[in-house]
Amino acid sequence: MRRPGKPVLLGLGLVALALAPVGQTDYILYILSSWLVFAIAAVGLNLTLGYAGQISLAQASFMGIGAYTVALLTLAGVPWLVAMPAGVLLCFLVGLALGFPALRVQGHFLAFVTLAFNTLFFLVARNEDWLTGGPYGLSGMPRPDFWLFNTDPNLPFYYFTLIVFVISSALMWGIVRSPWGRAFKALRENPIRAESLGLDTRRITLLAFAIGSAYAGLAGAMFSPLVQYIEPGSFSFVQSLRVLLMVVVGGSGFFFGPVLGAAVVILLPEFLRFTEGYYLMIYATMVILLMVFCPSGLIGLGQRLRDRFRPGRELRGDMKQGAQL
Amino acid sequence: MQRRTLLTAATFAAALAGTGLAAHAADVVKIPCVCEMSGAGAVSGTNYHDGAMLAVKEINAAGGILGRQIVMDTYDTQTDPQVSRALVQKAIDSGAYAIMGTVYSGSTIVNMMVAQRAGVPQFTGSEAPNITERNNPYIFRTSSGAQKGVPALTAYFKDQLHVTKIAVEWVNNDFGKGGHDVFRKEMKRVGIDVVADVPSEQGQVDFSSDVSKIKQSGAQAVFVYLNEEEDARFLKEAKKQGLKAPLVGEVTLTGQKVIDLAGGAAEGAFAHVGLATSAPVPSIEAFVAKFRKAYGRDTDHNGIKGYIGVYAIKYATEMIGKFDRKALASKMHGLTLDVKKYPGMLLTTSWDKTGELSRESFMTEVKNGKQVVIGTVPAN
Amino acid sequence: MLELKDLHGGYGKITILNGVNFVIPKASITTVIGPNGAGKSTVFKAIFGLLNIHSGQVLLDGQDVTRASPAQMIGHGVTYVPQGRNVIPQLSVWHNLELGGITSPDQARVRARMEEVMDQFPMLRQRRNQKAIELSGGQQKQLEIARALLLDPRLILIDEPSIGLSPNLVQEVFATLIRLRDQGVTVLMVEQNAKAALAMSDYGLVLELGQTRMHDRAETLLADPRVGHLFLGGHIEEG
Amino acid sequence: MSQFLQVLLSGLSTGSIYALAAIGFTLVWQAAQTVNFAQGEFVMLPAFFVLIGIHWLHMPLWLALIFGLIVAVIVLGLLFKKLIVEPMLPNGGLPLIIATMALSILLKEGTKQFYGAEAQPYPSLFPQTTLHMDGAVVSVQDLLNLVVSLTIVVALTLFLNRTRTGRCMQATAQNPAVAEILGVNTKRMVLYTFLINAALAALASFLISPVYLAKFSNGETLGLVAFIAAIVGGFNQIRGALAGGLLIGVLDNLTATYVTTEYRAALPLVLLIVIILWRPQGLLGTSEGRKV
Amino acid sequence: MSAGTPVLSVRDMSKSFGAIHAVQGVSFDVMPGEILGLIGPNGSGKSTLFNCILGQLTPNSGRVEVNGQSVSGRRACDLNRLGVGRTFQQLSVFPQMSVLDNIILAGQEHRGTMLGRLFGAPDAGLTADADQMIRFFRLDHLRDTMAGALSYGQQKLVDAAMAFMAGPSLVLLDEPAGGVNLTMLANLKERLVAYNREHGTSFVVIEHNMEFVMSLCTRIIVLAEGRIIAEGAPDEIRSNQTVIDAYLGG
Repeated sequence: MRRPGKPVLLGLGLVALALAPVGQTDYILYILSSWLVFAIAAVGLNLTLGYAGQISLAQASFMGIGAYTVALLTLAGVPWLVAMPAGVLLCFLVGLALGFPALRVQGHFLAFVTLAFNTLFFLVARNEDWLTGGPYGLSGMPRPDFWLFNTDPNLPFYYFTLIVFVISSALMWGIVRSPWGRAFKALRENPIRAESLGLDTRRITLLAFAIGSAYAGLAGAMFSPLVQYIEPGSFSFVQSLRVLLMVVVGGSGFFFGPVLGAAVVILLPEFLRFTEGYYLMIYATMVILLMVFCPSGLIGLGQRLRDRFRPGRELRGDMKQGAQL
Repeated sequence: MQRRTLLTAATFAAALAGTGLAAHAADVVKIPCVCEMSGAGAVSGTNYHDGAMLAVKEINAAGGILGRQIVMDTYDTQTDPQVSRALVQKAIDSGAYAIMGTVYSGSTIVNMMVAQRAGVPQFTGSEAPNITERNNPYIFRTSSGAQKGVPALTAYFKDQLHVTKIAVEWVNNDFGKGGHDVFRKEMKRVGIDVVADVPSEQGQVDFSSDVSKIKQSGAQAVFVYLNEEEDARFLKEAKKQGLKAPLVGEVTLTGQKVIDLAGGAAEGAFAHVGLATSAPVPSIEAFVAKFRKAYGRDTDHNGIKGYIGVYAIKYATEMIGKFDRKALASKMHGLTLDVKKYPGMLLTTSWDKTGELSRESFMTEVKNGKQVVIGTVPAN
Repeated sequence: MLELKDLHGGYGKITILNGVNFVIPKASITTVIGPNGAGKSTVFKAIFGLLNIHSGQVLLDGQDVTRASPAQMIGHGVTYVPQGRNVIPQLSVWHNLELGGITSPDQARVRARMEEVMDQFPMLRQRRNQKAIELSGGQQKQLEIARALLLDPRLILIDEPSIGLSPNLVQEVFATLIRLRDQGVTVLMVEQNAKAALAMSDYGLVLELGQTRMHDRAETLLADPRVGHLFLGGHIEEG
Repeated sequence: MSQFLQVLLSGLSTGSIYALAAIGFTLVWQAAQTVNFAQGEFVMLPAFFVLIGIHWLHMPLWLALIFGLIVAVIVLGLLFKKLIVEPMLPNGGLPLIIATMALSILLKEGTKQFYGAEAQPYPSLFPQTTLHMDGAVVSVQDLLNLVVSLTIVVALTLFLNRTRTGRCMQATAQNPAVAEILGVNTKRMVLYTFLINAALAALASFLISPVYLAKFSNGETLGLVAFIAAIVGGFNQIRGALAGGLLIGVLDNLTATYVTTEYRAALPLVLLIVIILWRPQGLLGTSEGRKV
Repeated sequence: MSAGTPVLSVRDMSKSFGAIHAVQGVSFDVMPGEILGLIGPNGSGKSTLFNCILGQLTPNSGRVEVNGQSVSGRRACDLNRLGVGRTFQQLSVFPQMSVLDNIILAGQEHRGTMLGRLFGAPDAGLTADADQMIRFFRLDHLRDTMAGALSYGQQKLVDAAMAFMAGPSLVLLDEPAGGVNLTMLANLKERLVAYNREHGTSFVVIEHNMEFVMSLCTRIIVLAEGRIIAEGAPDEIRSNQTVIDAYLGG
């Protein structure tokens, strides 16, 4: 991992993100903001799936829990800075509860339990209209105003999103670098061995779900003021698949994989729009080809190419051990 | 690992390059169409788009609006509200004078805020009541909302069918819920008892329990508020189970698509239709023929919505004599376009202060596999 | 009958066989013994086409069958009874037995053989309609051996037949193998229960670290103190 | 009582078609440990092959059905196995799942692009008459759907149990290593499984489309229901998938009639969660030797 | 820990699967610093006994004490925190983590509290210890290599190193020599002996490789059909006729 210029590259990336909106239209600002929001959710799922090896198809429902909590609170006049932690905490707790099935079943079965949870969330959001507005959803959530920094226009909102994204990514970086990160990976690669080394795999499994879900909750808390309208369909199972796609296409288990994956899932269809009706087909075909030829995702592909030129480094290999379904 | 960040930066660069389309050409006017070309709303969206495009071609052939040619770019929302919001923004960024679409209410509710903020008039095909309830001065309907259409049926239930007990079958999404809520309110107002209130899932296929519940309830009539395919499935199941009560719908139930899909099961169904492609009105008959000639297929009422929306923009703009978005929006409020003077409207149409639309509408029935107009409801 | 010439092979990048050489004569029983990890089972897999063979040859009656697929080996008259449980759990005993001849074009002959085999293993006839998973471990092993006999093989490879069998069943299995040998079938067997196995065998073969260390008549090996030594620690000196 | 009978029979008819999709899913799971997230689209698509036969190639219905079946078996069986599953199996489960998700988008969008977004009327295979039984009205179509599905299941079971090929397929699914040493061509058996899955999906498609109408988005709910049915019944059992399909069909209708319509979709999901946590092998399944 | 308390004490351990009695009334003690070999023919119940001691299987009866404290029913992670390390018969490293990370992981759960580990140093302050352990097992050149890329024998060494990282008082080694080539085996044995001598850690070793067991262990217990049939120093066992019979059949 010791490569010269690593901080330089990271700095360049940040500068690029900071300069990205200069001279851009509102549309591009909106797309960039929504990329960062989804990237937060994907970064969370990457912890659950990529690092800890626990499949979850419920990420969108946690975005929903976060988004609805923040929407209801901010509409009631609670400041975003108070509403957001409430939403994140709620997601953390519900995520903890959803982790329990993972102690009993793994792989496909876990996928289906989380899938079912997501669909149940959708049904509740749609049917309990006294709380959630039902199919009409909730609208008109204010964007946060921090005295001198009002995020209502799109440009400040982009920077607001960028700040939240950078802070949450840095926190995640701290988590995966800490002994917890090592414990999550150990859970993915060999839970029995990990347990025999004193690792409480139950606790770490639950945490993997809870932290991943809390990130989705944060993404939801951003989604609410970004779109200023939420309805159950935005958090349906299909959206969870999109987040999963971001993680896997980008490179599950790589720190920047989901960020890149979110860019692909959100931005690539926009680039392909010129092909009109065919763009989703082209997109789907590209995903299939990527999975056939490079199952470890785009970052894996990048590493593989680099290893061609710089031999002697160990490949991460495929995901046989942990994130297997 | 930080290669990724660079890559990200490259992505941005490409994004920047992709948006060079804000080029302004003085001799064109941009009226983009943001609608559902794919996803669940593809049928409605495509018809809306094609109808609008037909009007654009006619107007351009006749010299455009105030001498400028209309450019209509298409933006596919995939029937996804979030995408639609982004695309309305994109359309506005490209320099839209006015926006056509979207058709699905769930999308319109989201994206109309964007158009409002930018001050761009928007002509939607949506019929959910809450769209015109938000004091948005830039939203205009191209067909009347459910809160106008459903009351038109109240008199029919009360005075013609003389029902005291009624059932409602509705699709549990924003479209269906809008109609359902207005319907409940209306029935309460006139004192008709709703004995069965049956929500169904979007895309539901097995309507046996729905029909069976309605049958058991003893309802004397059924109000059906579903999308086309579900209409057809419901009609088939109702026929199978021998449901005798008259089936009355709003807009979709007697559409040609439903008739085709339901086979014989649609026979005898009634519906109130704000705009009927089968209306015995020469202007509409001529439009239907034009549409078929242009696209080789029949349209539903969404084609008419798109068509008259573009014409309304043209007429109102010509009245104010310049391309001014704000002026266009204020001109539209309280405007009545008489079909004799403004033939592109197909029917005389007025807009009120909220952007709600009013015009003559029709009662239709399916007879011999065709939608037949059995009466007109005057504009309100 | 069967000859291995300097066979090297393994799974993926792990090499397990480092030069196995032996020739076994027709109508004989040969037992392969050796410590765990010596490559005994691996030799069988190599013969039967289930292993990456890196170099060397497998000859069957002089014919080169190196890297032949399992189906081809069956065609050459070789059957294989692997270690552990190898029945199809949800199929009946009868259908499990039939699978032993599933590749044969002559199904009438298979039917006839099934009757003959069931005469040898009367238990199978009694339980022909039971699911294989309902049999005890010993019964399953008998079923596997019976299944391997269905196509009148010339050579049977049998891996650890005695594991999980009670001593009297082990004697029965050994008796069956002796009977087969007397009918002209060649038997190659791996057995942990080395003493008993060598006692009923014609030849013994000692493998260690993927190489042939000793190959001699069974009674010679039994009498050789080095064999005991090998099993209880220490190496066999070359020569 | 007549209402109960009514919804019960309808539920059985719909459930029997779910079962066909669920069985195919089960077979593929057993043979290749593959979860096909495009299974719903596999049921959606063959109806369009038939429509192509009728409208573009001007075939009579019976010929179009055969045409549809053959194309389905080639495209959804052979090509799916060769082009997607086979190259990806060594990569482990997750990439394959993502690929089948992408495949479902591809099939959906492709259908829409080439056949339009509108639902298409689809010819009925059976007469549109109804029978009256104790106050309940049953259409002949429903009854025949049930009968045909059950016949297919029985035929499939007979094929798997009574023929040599069928037993080789079972052997391959239950213990591929042993099947191989017995000389079974396991690769071919796995291929057969994919072909049968495609054929079952096609038959389900033919039966369901007169009611569902042919539409590109039909697979979305169907696929999910098929999974749930397969899991509820037991992943590794044909009769389990059959029971699961019927159970879901009936329960869905009974819930909608007697309990709640808003939450009718929730019941199968709750059932799914309970089953997975309480009895992961399914109601009728036997626990697999393999680790899950 | 007084010299008189056994590190591990197993009493009347029995486990059956259905009608098969895999382990029947086995009792033994392991004293501090002792290297105990557990041998026996296939199916004699060694692995079952091991799993019962480690809490992976629930025995039908019997008691296990570690340093005088009963550990029956404890989870594997708790047992590890009480000072019991183990290695696995099958390869058991974390293949996509570096050797260093593998070793640090093995120690980190013994450092501080869970929350403390989140906010503390990324290596939990273990890099120096881990490097020492890596040097001890002569894996220096492989420190930053992914464990999955190591040879079979090297992975066995990493597995052993992990078992020692938390400074256990007892380590159970499950077939450490299986599949390891002769050179590596000699290395492994020599390292184990050295570790035992330096730290006084007790070992229990299951192993088929008799030479390895005989030269490593100070005492040997022979199991057959779930019972102890012999016990003693390696030389006694080597010449014990009962053992030879049990192993060679008869």
